[in-house]
Amino acid sequence: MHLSNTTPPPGPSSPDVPVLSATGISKRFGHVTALTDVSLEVAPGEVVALMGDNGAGKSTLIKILSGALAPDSGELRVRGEQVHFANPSDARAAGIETVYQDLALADDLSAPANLFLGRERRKLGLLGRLGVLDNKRMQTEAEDYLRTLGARVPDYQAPVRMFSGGQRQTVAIARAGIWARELVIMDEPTAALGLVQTEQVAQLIKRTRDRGIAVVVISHSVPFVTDVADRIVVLRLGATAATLSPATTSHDEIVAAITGAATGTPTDPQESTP
Amino acid sequence: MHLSNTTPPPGPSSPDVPVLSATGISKRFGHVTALTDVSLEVAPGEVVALMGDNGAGKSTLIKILSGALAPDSGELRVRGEQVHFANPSDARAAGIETVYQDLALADDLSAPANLFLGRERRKLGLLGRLGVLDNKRMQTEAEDYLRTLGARVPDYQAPVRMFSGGQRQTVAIARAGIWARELVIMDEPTAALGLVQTEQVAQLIKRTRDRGIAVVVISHSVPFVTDVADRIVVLRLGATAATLSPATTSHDEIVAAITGAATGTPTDPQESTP
Amino acid sequence: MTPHLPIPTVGADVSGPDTMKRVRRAAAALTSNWVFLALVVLVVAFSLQAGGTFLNADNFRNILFNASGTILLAVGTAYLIIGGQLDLSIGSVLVFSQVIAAKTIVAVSGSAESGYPNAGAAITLGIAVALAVGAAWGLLNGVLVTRLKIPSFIITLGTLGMGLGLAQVITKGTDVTGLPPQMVTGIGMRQVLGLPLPVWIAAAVAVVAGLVLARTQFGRYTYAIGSNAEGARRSGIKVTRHQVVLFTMMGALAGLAGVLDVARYTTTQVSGHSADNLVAIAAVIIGGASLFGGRGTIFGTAVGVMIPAVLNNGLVIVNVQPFWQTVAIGAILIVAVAVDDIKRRQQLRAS
Amino acid sequence: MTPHLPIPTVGADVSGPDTMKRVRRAAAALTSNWVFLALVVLVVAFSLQAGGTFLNADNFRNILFNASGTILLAVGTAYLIIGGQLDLSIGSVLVFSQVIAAKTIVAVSGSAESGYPNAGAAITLGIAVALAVGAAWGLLNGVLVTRLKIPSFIITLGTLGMGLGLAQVITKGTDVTGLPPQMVTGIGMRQVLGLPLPVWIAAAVAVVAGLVLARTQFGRYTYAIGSNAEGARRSGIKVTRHQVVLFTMMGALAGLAGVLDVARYTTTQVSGHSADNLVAIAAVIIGGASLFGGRGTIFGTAVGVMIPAVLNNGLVIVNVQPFWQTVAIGAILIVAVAVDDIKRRQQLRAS
Amino acid sequence: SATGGGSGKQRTIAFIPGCTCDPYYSTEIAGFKAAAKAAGVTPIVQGPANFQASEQIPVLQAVVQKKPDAIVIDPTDATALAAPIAAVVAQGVPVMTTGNNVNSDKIFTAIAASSVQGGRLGAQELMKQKPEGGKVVFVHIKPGISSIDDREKGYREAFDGQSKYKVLPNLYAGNDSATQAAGLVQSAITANPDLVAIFASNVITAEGAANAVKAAGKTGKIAVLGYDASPQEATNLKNGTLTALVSQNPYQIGQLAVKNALKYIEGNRSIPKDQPLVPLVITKDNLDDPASQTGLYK
Ligand SMILES: Nc1ncnc2c1ncn2[C@@H]1O[C@H](COP(=O)(O)OP(=O)(O)OP(=O)(O)O)[C@@H](O)[C@H]1O
Ligand SMILES: Nc1ncnc2c1ncn2[C@@H]1O[C@H](COP(=O)(O)OP(=O)(O)OP(=O)(O)O)[C@@H](O)[C@H]1O
Ligand SMILES: [Mg+2]
Ligand SMILES: [Mg+2]
Repeated sequence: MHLSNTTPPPGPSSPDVPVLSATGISKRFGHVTALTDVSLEVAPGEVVALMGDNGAGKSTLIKILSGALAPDSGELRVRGEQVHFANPSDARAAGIETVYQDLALADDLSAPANLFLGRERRKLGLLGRLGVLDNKRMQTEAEDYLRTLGARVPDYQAPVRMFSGGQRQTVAIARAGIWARELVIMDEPTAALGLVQTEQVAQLIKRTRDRGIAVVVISHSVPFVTDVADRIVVLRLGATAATLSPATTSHDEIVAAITGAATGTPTDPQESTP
Repeated sequence: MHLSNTTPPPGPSSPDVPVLSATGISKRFGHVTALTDVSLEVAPGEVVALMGDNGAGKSTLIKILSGALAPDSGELRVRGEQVHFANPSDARAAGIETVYQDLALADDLSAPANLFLGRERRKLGLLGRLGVLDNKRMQTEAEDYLRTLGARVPDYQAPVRMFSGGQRQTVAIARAGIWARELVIMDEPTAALGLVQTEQVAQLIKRTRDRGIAVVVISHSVPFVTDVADRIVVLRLGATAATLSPATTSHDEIVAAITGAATGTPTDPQESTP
Repeated sequence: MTPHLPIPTVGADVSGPDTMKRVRRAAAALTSNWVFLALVVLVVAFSLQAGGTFLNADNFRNILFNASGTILLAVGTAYLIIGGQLDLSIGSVLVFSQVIAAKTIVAVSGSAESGYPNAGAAITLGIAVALAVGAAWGLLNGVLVTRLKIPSFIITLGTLGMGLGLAQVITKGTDVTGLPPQMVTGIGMRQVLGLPLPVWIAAAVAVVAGLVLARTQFGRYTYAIGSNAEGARRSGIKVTRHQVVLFTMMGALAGLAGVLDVARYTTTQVSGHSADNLVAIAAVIIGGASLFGGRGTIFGTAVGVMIPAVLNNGLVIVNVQPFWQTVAIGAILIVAVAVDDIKRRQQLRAS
Repeated sequence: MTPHLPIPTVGADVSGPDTMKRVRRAAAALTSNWVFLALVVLVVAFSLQAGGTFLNADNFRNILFNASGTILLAVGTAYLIIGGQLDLSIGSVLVFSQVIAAKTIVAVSGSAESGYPNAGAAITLGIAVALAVGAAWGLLNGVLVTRLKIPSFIITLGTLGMGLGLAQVITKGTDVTGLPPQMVTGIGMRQVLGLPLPVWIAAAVAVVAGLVLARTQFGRYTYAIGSNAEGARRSGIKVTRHQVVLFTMMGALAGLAGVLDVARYTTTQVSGHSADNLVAIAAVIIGGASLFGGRGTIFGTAVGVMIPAVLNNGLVIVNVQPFWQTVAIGAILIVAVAVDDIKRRQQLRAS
Repeated sequence: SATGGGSGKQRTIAFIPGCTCDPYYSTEIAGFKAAAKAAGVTPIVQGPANFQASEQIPVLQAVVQKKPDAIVIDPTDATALAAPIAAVVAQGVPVMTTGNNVNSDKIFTAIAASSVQGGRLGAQELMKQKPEGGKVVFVHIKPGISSIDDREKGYREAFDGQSKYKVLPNLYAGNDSATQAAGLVQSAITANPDLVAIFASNVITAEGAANAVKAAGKTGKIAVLGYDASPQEATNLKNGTLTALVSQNPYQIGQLAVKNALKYIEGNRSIPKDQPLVPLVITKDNLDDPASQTGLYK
């Protein structure tokens, strides 16, 4: 029902099949159970917010969705087809891009080099076929793109090691935004960001959704989530605790669902299947 | 005037002399000017929030206050006496504890070892004088303390490398809270925290203030700042842009001061001197 | 821990349409590269002291000739170190490859009495064998490091012993001799445009390796992996495969250095390469790389090879007492790197 | 990159009131320490193969005696590596210290004809000199590393050359001999409770160093600095001073090893010891330390010293061909560390 | 199998070379094994990988555990090996040395081609080849290797008082790599155009020196002596890049070691303590002599 609130996604995707669906995911680390039988579905052009306390298993879940971790059990489907992500490349090949909480930037490389890491632009002709990079073009494109994000990058030639936390975060988000075709997953993208940059990330998420690309975003900020999300999934102690619609749920109800203070408020979990 | 809102600080400090005052601080990194002529005063038992966009210079300022960086120019006074912090130990000796944005935890050590790093408890008697540690006591004390913080630490013997971002953050904050006598400085302490933990940090800040210890806290979250701060100092492009009282300033006015959208709203900067 | 070369950051745009600008920029980079300047100062100082005795084409040719083998090893080591790995086994791989290559050549080239009738084919085959055998050892190193997930320091310390021991088993501890003299005249000491062929080969390898590292996707991935292997993996880079390739390259280069050595001396040198690993690593680090990966250049590495090479030569020529030479080389090493670092920090502050 | 020893995390509470529990816990730690088990397996295998020829007190005494010098060097290296540093100069520092100590002893002990009347005083003085000279070199290393802020790899590569060169200058390249035989009987080969004195000294150093590292503030700071030097600095730890102390300790231990060597052989060994650095680093890494600092133990280091020592002895006794011994040592090294790592990961998964 | 002596008991003799890293030792080992086979003796050959006392002593101690009837050792250090050898003899295993000496009277015999004498003979050969005089240089590896130090000693004694010759400071190829030796020799040639003779003190420095002379285009103009007589040195002698070799006759020494050890085991106590052999100087002229041919290493 909350899907009806969003504009119908453009692009090639059929709106009825979920972009990604995860069913019955469980994961243990040694004696720590991080996830127990968690399911999640994301429709095309839908923005799903993942909330939950520290250690609830959010990062673990999205690492599984993005191929960085293998689940102990459970099933993943992309556009209805069952998939096994052996590594993040598989997920990327399926059009899924991820911004990890522990940023996956190469500290010694510049911002453009990081933006294009793994998908470098090469020169035209023979040189390009030999693997020669077109650094000029990458830098220009990176500048253009980061400008549209409103990001201030102090130096396009300096290694990102020199950047502030926020600046590094911007680079990581920009990278996912450029490359996603089906789904962008973001683990606390705004944790280190200022108000302006947070607003810009919200805009980016909305623009991404409008391009028909789905978004899964983890955040601890209720105002931010209420602003961007079509649906809120709350994890508690490694299990799905509630699925909420921001349009029909109050701030306090959301907080209650996360903290587990009240159990009456969350909407019916069955609703999570659109 | 905003100080009158707080309870008069207990403890030995005279309430008229600022705990810490910084005047005319400037700092450049190569060709990047991080701070220009910034001044800041913190009264005993006062909670000052430092806000500002990414790259505004907040972290640089508090690194100077805590002795981790030397300013290019400007003056620091602790309780009215001019000081030169050659390194963080000097600041710690003056009763100032800091939670850095790039967490300063030793990844290979356990949570108790990190909590007591640099101030280990030793055994009694000769063994202690030989430097032998009382790990048992440190662990017990750490457990007690972290419990009062409401922190869930998965394993008191595991290296903190294994912890989630929020868990690591909790350890860093707890460390500062234990040791501060005059002032605690926190750089975005709640960035990685869930709602429950954020509320606990707010409680910790208030309890710290009630013990007569001043707090300088950096945050991008307006609700959090409004909740805990007696005064908000806004940095923009390395300079003080405004000093605001959360009690008399609306959410939107604060946002405007940070983003520089409107220039009429901030209260008179002179007000920053109490 | 800081890079010594103010070469632009990896990923920065260094190409430009204006050639003059590029030349000027290159000159600026060179003159602000203090390890390189240290090398220049050494050359000038020896020239002033010894005049034409030091400063002559013959002498420079000799210095380059004797450095050529180390260049090959240091180039491979630079890639590995930048990619976050170490290879201690290079000396053993060199010896093993040269033993197999030499045995092959001796077997194929025909009898000495008849003037080694098949020398040409045998030498070509020998070079191919050396490259292949070296690459195979490198592949083994790479596979062990990436599969067993134990530090390359341990793996290559293990293969160091295995390679050397097997080479001794094969040769029963003596060197392989009886190689055709055509190896020396045709390759080992063949003069091409005034320089020995091994110098050209080392120069070509260094230039290609330098361009590949600075300009291509392969080089970019090397830096990325050394900088943050997990991040590179998440970016879709095939980290394991890349690391295996780096080790294999290293092995092939050691094989090449080994067969060029045979072509120069017409004998293997089973016991003469135990210090090769440290010499190569030192060159890379002097040249500004970080032992922790992610930083370094081939140009810097070449400078790092040449500084000890010039010192070894110049100190003999200006007749410094032998034992003091050892002292001087150690001291100059520290001074060169220290000056580079201090100047770099000053520049950073002043800019 | 992972530690091999399931010794509890640094900072964990390891003391307990119940002695039985502690013993049981120690036994559990040992049996789940696979590098240690590899050592046990080696001993058992050689005993089965060679019987009393290998398994006898004399032989074990010799193995320990021959390993005692390496233990001293490896203990110092372990502290440095855990603290995030490397020292390549240890062999040179050892040689330099032993040369100065030997010269002192020869000068003071009196003439050979009169039976070295002042031997006792001379030997005491010589040991003090060796410790002081070694410590001075270590201090120099530490000061250079912390002041110049260039990697310890480069600094100690430089002082390696300087120390060795100066030792050669002083001795004019010949070994110092003519030491009083009292050195051998009184120290170098003196038997105390059935073991040579140097073994007791090495054991005492290892035990004290192990306890200090695991139990005291000094040890805690070593781990903290190797784990995150900037974090340690911000926690008020005097990082620079601590690092200088670590290098000085290393130097003093090298000096001690040097003078014990002299006491055993009654001669210096100017030409030896060039591989000491690699041998010591290897022992520390085999014992589970990370080359990147923050992890490692003295117990592991001792096991890392003993594995090659036992192999060197056992392979001779079971009469493996010398060249195959080199191969076997390399291979067993990899297997021992690999098994340790694989088992540890399995345990982690199963627990 | 054949028995080694009248007792009918199978004898075991161990040989411990200075290292297993050198053609000199592999030739001596070959001689030792050949003689052992001929005499029906079980040979044990164990040696350290590097030429170092601290590596050789553990090997000696391990070999003793096997209780051989006698041990033949080529000591890496005259002083350092004295006490360990004495300890072995005290355990009842007789020991003799070949090659280098040891400062101990506990050994029953020492068979050696004196390094000091070899250095002297080599230097005299260089003087013979360059009677007009000039500068000469000695290529060392690194100080403290007693055999090479002894060769240098003989070399200096020979040139002492010969005013026609100027002895340059030594060159030290510290890593024992041929290329390092070549670079140093080339530098010396560059610095001293009037260099007339080079004394290369072992197999690897001889390879480097020969190559340097060739690269400098001075083949035939500079007399180059290579210590030892490895196959490659012999080749270089033939092609003129080396002009003389000093052979220590290791194959013969290996054979003599077996003979002497057997004699001692069987109770012969009249073996002389010292059995010096004269090192053999080989040049192109006498290369085809049978003596020279047996002196070449295998
Ligand atoms: N590699 C790992 N090894 C062991 N335990 C792990 C590992 N990764 C995560 N955990 C544990 O699994 C649980 C879930 O962690 P996860 O990072 O998914 O939480 P999260 O919801 O993302 O928390 P946060 O809000 O703090 O980021 C935590 O208890 C954590 O300690
Ligand atoms: N060590 C450094 N070297 C060079 N530039 C630096 C350094 N530290 C900070 N800067 C620059 O100084 C400016 C201020 O940085 P600072 O970290 O103080 O910002 P901030 O307000 O804390 O930002 P954020 O909210 O992103 O943490 C930025 O432009 C940053 O790039
Ligand atoms: Mg998380
Ligand atoms: Mg900041």
